[in-house]
Amino acid sequence: MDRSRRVVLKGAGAGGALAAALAAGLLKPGSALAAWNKGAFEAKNTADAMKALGVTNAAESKDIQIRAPEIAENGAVVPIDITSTIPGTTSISVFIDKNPFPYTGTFDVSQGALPFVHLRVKIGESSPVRVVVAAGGKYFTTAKEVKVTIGGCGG
Amino acid sequence: MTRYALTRCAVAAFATLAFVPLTLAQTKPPAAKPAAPATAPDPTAAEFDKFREVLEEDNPAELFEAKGKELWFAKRGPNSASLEKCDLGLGPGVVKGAYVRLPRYFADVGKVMDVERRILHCMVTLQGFKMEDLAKQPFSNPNRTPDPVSLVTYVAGQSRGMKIATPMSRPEERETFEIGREIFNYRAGPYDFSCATCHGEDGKRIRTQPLPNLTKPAEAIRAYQGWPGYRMTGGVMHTLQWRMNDCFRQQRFPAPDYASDTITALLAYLAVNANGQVYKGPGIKR
Amino acid sequence: MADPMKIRATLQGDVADVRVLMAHPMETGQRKDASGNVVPLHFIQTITAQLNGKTVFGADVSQAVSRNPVFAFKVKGAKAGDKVSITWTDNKGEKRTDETAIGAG
Amino acid sequence: MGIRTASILGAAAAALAAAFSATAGDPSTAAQEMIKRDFKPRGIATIDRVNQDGVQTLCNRTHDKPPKDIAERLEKDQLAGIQWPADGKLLGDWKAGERVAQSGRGFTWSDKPGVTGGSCYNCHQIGPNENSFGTVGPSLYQFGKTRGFGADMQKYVYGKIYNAKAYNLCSLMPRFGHVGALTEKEIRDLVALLMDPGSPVNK
Repeated sequence: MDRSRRVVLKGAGAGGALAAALAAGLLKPGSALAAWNKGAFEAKNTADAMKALGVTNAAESKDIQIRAPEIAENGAVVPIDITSTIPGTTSISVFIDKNPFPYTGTFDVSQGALPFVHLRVKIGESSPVRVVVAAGGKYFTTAKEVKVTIGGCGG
Repeated sequence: MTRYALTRCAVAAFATLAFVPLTLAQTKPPAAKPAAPATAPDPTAAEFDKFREVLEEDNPAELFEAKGKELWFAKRGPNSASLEKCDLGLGPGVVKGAYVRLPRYFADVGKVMDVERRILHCMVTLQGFKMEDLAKQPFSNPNRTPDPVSLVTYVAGQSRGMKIATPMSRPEERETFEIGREIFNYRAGPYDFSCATCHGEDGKRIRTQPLPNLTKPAEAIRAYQGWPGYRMTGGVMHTLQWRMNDCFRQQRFPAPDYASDTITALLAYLAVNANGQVYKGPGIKR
Repeated sequence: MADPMKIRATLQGDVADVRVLMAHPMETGQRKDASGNVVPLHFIQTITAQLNGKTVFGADVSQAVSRNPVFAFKVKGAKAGDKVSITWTDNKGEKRTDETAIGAG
Repeated sequence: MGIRTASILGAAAAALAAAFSATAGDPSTAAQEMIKRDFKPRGIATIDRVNQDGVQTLCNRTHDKPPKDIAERLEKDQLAGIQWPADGKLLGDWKAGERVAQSGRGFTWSDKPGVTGGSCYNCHQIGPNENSFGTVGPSLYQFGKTRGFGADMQKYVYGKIYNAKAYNLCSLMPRFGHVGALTEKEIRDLVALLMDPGSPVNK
């Protein structure tokens, strides 16, 4: 399998990305294979997760659309659509602030996919869903609050 | 909302999240006036409805349909036979359209059977499985999906988009329906609950969960096409046998036997009430 | 072995709309089973998608993705009959690849 | 039903079929016989729960529209069975009442004995901070404020929670005191939740 395409937050140009990735420990020198970013995934808050991923100075952007329920029918399955209209979008990352491990994943759209992803996630308590988009060497961000409620007894 | 006192259902829901099972969200207080009458649009339900479509478009129930199809055609059991000769009412091996014509009377056993019961019958008679074994742990849990559950999901999926046409032409079918109606309205137990207590009126809900009025076609279909259903709580596939069983638990009744006459009668009542409506399941449920 | 994925790929213009259902428990490592034992962490970590053998989409994800995961993405420059293949790998090293041909939109 | 089975099946299936065809008479009798046959005790849910008491029988038979005179007699009978607090105090602690109102536990076969809540939010809107409430029963938000804080109203609320059937024979609401689901203290706390001027319900 082709693992050379590793998912990293491709924020900078090729050289810059590599440097940033190295700095953040995303890529181990001497290895073409970057690991699934354990540090970021095990971070207990969004800020630490972003630090582990090398995300800095993410600017608030209106050009990222998050479609998610305001009140989720069930926190075990919350459907989320993310679309970026920022030119040159290379990756989309998702953080659920109030989850014990907020960093939920990164989607690499730099190799022929459109800047869109649909996923379904667990949200343990009402929380902002934060999205970070990497595009043209910069980071952009927006968030949407999702509420989780008590439901009935089984539908 | 409080941390300490959840409904049992909520506890079950959050246990599957397994992150912070006992921490619940802060919710917005309602407007400072009494609740709107039940006929007014319910903003929570409206928000759920908006995302129902999204959830239904990619429903993990399809994974169980695929599994059920594989099981249907596989040579299994002591007799090493497939279920291809199973007669679901439209002749041996006819699966398409069978689900929307069940429960029905089967002359070979002299009784009315619902889909799960008929599949069990085929697994016993064709494949040589033992009913005692099949009835031992009949319901899904996060670690195990019983084969009949996947098979029911497959069979139901083969009637997707068809009109419910539960037969009522035989006296046995009419009597089963009538007994089902009686059981639906049978109030007993410490809380005086019957099925009708929660499912006999329009526009009601328990907590945030809508309660379809099962006595009316347009509402009965909402319940009927939800099952077999992929339940987001726990991420498991359940059939109507489970749904009826768990309703009786919440009714504070003792436990009904799996694949019993009581459940068949209730399902006949429910299916006949949904007659004429288009079946869009298998469903996805909270 | 893990059960097969269910992949649907339909065409809109030259963009393939790819939707995938995966059979996976996505255990958070915090759920307890009926006998009170903690069910160990078990979840998909990486996903890659290829169009006619070329990688076009990838993801690294956590256990916060719902049980029996659902993902959708869109791929440019596709045509009817092209092969879409998707691979997931989980934290136990288990792996599964399934493939489908893009249907007309 | 009168179906004779030319049974070709195993003993279990044949027995089921025979049982099904053995029922005679009206659907109501047939339904009761079927229920008695098919339900089994489980956990704390004993088998006697499928039997109807007088109130249940009358409401089932008349589809919740009992003749007025009989209903009044039975309501009076239910009212006489209410045990009022000996010290006459009906108003407890609304904070404890909120906890009782939230809990939906109790009496199912998966519940432990003695752990029972009021399940109030399952059917009623009550406090302003709980958005996840049912609508089977009327909203109780601002109950005291709109219905009055007087002693008679307190007594009505206590009695209604203790035995709703004493006021409306075929009410959908359980008889929480009558069946021992809630204790005197718990009912008092619920009365406070609805009737204490300091309760958020009345803010």
